Amino acid sequence: MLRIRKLPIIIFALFIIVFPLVSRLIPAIQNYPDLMIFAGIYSLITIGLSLLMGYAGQISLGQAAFYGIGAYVSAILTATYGLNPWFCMVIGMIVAAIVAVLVGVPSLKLKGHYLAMATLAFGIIVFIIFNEEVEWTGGPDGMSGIPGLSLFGFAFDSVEKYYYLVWFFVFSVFVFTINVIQSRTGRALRAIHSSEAASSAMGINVSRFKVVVFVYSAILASLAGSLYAYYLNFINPSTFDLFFSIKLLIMIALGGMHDIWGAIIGAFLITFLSFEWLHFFEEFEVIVYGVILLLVIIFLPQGMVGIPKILKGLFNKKVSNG
Amino acid sequence: MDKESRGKILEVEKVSMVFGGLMALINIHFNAKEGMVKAIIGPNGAGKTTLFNIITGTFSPTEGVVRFRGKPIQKLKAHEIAELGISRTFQTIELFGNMTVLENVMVGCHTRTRSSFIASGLRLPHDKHKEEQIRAKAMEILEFVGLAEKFSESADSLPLGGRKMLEIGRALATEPTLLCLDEPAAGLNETETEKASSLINAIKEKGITVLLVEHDMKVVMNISDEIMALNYGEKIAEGLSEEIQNNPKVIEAYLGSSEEDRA
Amino acid sequence: MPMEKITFANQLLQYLITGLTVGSTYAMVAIGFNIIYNVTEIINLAQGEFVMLGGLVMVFLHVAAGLPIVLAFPLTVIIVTLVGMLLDRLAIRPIRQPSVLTLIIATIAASIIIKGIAMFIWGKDPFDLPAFSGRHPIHFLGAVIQPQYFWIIGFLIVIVIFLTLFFEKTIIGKAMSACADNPGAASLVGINVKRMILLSFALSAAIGAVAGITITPISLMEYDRGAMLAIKGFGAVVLGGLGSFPGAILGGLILGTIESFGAGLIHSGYKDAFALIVLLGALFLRPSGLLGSIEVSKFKRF
Amino acid sequence: MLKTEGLTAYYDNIPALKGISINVPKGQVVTIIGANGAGKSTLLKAISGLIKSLEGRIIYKEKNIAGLLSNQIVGLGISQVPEGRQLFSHLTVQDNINLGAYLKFKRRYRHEIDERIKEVFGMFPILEKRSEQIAGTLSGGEQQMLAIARALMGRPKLLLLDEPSMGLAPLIVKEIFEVIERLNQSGTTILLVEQNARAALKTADYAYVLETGELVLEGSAKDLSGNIKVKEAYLGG
Amino acid sequence: MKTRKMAIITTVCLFGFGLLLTPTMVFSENLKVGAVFSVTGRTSFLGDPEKKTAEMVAEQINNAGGINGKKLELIIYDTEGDATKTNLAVKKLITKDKVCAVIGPSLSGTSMAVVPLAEQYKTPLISAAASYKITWDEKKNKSRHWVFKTPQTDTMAVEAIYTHLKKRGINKIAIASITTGFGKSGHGELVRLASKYGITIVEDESYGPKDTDMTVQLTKIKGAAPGAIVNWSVGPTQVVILRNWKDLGMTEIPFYQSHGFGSRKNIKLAAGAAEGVFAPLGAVNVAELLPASHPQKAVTMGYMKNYTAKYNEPLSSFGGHAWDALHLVAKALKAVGCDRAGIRDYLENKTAGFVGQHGIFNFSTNDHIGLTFNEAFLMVVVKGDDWALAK
Repeated sequence: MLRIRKLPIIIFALFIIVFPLVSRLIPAIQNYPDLMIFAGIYSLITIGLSLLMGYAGQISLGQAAFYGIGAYVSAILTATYGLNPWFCMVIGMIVAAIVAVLVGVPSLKLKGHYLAMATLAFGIIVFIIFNEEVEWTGGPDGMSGIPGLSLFGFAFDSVEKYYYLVWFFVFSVFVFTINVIQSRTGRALRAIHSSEAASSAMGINVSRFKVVVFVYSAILASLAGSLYAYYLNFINPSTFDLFFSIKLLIMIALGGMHDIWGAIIGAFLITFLSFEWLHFFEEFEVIVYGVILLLVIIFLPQGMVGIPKILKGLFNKKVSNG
Repeated sequence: MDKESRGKILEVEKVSMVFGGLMALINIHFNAKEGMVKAIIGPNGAGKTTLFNIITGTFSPTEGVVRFRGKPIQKLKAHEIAELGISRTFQTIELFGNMTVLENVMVGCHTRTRSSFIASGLRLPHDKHKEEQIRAKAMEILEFVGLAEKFSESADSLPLGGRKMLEIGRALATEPTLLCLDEPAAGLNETETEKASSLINAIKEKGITVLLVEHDMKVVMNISDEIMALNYGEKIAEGLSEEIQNNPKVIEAYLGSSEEDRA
Repeated sequence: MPMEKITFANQLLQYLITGLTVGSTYAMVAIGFNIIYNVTEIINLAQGEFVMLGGLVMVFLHVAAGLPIVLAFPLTVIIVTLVGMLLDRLAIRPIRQPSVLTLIIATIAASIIIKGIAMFIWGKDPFDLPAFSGRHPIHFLGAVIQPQYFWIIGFLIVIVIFLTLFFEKTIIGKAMSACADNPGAASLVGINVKRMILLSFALSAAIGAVAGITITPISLMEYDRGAMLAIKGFGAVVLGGLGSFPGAILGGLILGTIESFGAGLIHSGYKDAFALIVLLGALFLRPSGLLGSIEVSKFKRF
Repeated sequence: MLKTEGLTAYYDNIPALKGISINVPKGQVVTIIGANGAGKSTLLKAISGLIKSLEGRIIYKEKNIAGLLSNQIVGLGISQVPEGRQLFSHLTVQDNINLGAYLKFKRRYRHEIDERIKEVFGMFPILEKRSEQIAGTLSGGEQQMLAIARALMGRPKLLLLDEPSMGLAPLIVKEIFEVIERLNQSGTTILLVEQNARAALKTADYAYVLETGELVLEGSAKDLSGNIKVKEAYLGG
Repeated sequence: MKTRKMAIITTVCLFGFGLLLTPTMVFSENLKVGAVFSVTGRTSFLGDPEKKTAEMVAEQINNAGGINGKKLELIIYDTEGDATKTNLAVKKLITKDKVCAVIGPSLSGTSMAVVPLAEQYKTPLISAAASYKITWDEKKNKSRHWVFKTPQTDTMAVEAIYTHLKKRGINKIAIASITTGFGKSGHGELVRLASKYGITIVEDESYGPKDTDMTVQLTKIKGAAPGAIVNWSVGPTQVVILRNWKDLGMTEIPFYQSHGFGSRKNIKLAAGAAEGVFAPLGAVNVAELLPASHPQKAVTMGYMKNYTAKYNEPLSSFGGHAWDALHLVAKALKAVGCDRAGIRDYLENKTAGFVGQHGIFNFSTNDHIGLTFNEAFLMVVVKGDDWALAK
């Protein structure tokens, strides 16, 4: 039974609050809050994706497109038309939601590899548009001059301030999503994953629920895209390409897809691995990355969230044997 | 509701179904009266499950009309039909294996509750209260089908008999007025079969109409009020249980000649 | 200007020829996907890496080491086949709880590793291979064709005939299909499922190598070409219907032709988008691909 | 012909069979009855090599076959008709039947295979009519027949049948049991797991009763049909 | 079972190891210079020679006794051409590694992603990418205070080509360009400057970076019968399009490549198809063709010899950008030490006449590019599988 366990969530919240303060004291990790901002932005996307893939069982290889839609809507409306960034963020989410409905309604009727290909194609098409519509998007060179965020005169203009802003969003979305999972909606999603025939016999409108989750994941990705654009003050299409969609998939698999915690752990690990830790291996970085991925898939099929269970298993076995 | 429809909860009129040139059902015509147990028998491949799939909205019939309480439903989707009050079990048990026993039944309560995505995400007090009600109702149903003690086990871990009972419980949670049971006794041994029979009787006593597909003639004879026999997609007989049992066509197609051989 | 003027009809013919020839390279990759899919229901996203390896190993053996083509060709195929078998042994077989996602990720991981190693061996520059029968283009009604394309199409036809016969007529081919269908039952009739999967990886790696060897003289080859080829091939295989060999060819040729006409008649920057939009449209109308059987797809897991 | 000695089998480290010793003499029909989840199917799977974590021995023709792979065990002449038929549902009926003789094909006994196909079609004429149809589209009874036909293609000396009558119409059940009897008469040894205890005991020579992974009773089929305990538990009084 | 357990433990340990693997801070007197290049990934053809060159230059400086007795410490991060990664790397260089100045990134896109950082953290940045927008703030209509760049801009290359076309009396051209940043930005300049030179663009085509055939685009161009074709791309496509050009029998139409064609490898890969093709190249690509009197002769020849000796591969024009950038920084460091504001001022005011690989630099308050097209580019033509100066 999925009951909320409050303790880990409280520890999680405390960790978020304390982390920048601690890292400031240790020179070796003083740039970590900066990395954590990206981990947080990715977490927003992976939480939605985890709900879509791990719970509702629908694969999406086009999530980077929604991330990009959020970023570009925010960037164009602020940098070109000078609108309020918060307002643009909301518009970005609305646009992403509309696109998700248009794409999701026909696509989510497809299954397995066909759905994977359809979402992949959607992602590539959106990427091509970002790349080709030079007048709007600046093409491959990207758009600069995107403003930062501020609220009632308080500007989120330092790494730490932005860190708290991003993780405030992540934490809220996380709690919201956990609530959804434990509600009627969450049960319906898991039911669909298990058997579509039985779900519709229980009165669940299968196609509607799939679209709803798809839209939710698109909105979260769009939010993440806006936060990204306002933080970097610059965006270009290659951030939102197919390989990023695949990277998101890897985050989910690495963290563990049947658990929302896995989404955050996966985003965190991939961010740190690809932006910081693997730097040590220089030219071998790619190979090491691939090997780690393969080892995790083989030995931790449940992802990182499966480790406690495996450890428990090892421990129990020892006890029963000894 | 016109006069003719009165008391008939389900009317199937001239229903035919064609799969890629293959006639799975040919001009089927029958109805079920409120509160009765109606059994459908026939050899494998006779079209029984196809008929169930049409009634519960998995397929739309190629031709014909299905009326539930006088309202045509043959064009509706499965989840809409479930909402109207028709529920079913599956021949090849379709439980939500990744969920607990209790959760399976709670999913069954889906149609009879409402909650928006946003409300449940924000965990509004109203929503929280509803969850408690659903839980209580689901436990009640588990009590009824005799699985209350196993509420926290995963559905997949139950033995076959338990899974069959759970499927019935889950179907009951949708508060149906018509329940379609597809081979509830298949794979059960005789004691378990007897339990299943008495459960179906108890369901009937609650006033729920039951449509039953079953091969075990003992079960069929024990609990059904009326029987319809199908063969190669056609209705070959319909009537009270005793009549059907002695119908030569049914014996030839389905039961086999010798009474004693029946298992 | 002394150069002869090109008519619109000539142009259209050239678009068609180019589309078909480019499409045939997609079809080659698509066929590789299908072999593994038919045995395991996995889409092996490292398929593009086999093609890349085929090209680069051939360059190494033929150009750098100076082996004659008749020797270098089979040797390349053998080497890439061994890589394919290693991929199965090291990345696919050890997975205990296979699901679509874990398998997709495993093949992605494998492709990352293969690409990394290729970069390490060959560096980041593109390489060229001499065309099998020279580079003098053949003129045909005002359009031109590279002689190398006849090699590609020739190999494509031979491979398809071979594979269709193999899967339709031989018991080993049937046994391979049976593994995809129901591995448990397959082992109950005495089929060594693991060996069949190994065989499928070997076969599709070999075909990938042939594809790489034949396209390199036209398009050059470098270490990171694999991903793009894999995506195009995946598109072709899905458009044609997973598991169907005629479908793979049809899908590849259609994608190639749409790209070519899209670029020629509408807008070359959006040519990939046109192809993908047609692909999406086709999927929405026929969810199991053009030649994929809806009846059969009901019994498939993925 | 087949003996198990102290056979214990695990599912996820949980024992599903606990020290089972049975004996299947040549030319007989032996049946295993018991409630759902008692471990009947597990026993068959253990014998045919589908379950890997085993303790104890499985002696077939004086050789321990425990731990061999399922495809090797088929080669020794043990075929299983698995529960739920497990056909190659997207291949044709003919392909399913051909694959039943997969090992023979490999050894190029073309002639023998043709003969066998004729025999099998003789036994199940309906399959010959449907030979080009996709197996998944057959009716339940036809699928069960195809599953048996496929297993017979390997000319097994020992046939393991798992719930052959499950979900079948009375007339078909009767037919299936007739087939079992016929097979036995033609010299095939049969180990039968059946929910339908009444029919199973009628056909079998010897029977074992399994409860939660342990043997609780054994005896000749006749004795057991008369046993009060069995009557109460499995024959519905 | 045991190996599996071991492997699980190893996997877990690997992650733990990663966590601990934080570079230890060593307090040093070295002069630190940060560098960010796209060493791997799809644009590695830029970053790879840049990294190799920068490493070589740093080694040479240190072997010659360093800068004022201090060692030049070069900290290089790979960006993989990714804006996010570049942003993180530059922030790390500035705040954690505390470098005196940053050179790179390799791409216009990634450069734009870190320009705000240089301004915000007041650190001199010398980009190795082409776009003029990197140093020029279009909104404020002035040069960005902290940002410089060494490569020629696309504008210069386009001007060089257009000037050459004018000289030959060609005024109808067709454009083909790759859909990456390099191609798009060149394409933009080709279109923008055409009217200024009285040139009409009769056909405008593009293709993807992994395309294997451009026959269709060329066929369309053939139909439009232009006086010349200008192609803007890098990587294998610029070779494939040449082959298609030859196959289609279009050699009558002169073919101009961008300055991205600057490696002899490309001529070799074209397998004969490059004969007669024009390209605007920096002095660095054609060092041996330069007359002895050419001011850049000495530095370009030196660089070419050292590079080919050290790495055993032909020079590409991109490495030269890093050469120029690092030498400029080294010069500034020698004069003012590790003082970020001092370095910036020195670069802007005191480096006039610096002889680099890609020209003679003259930075000023409102020109952080420091080059003009006349000296930045020479028009060369492929003759007998080698470069020759075009007339």
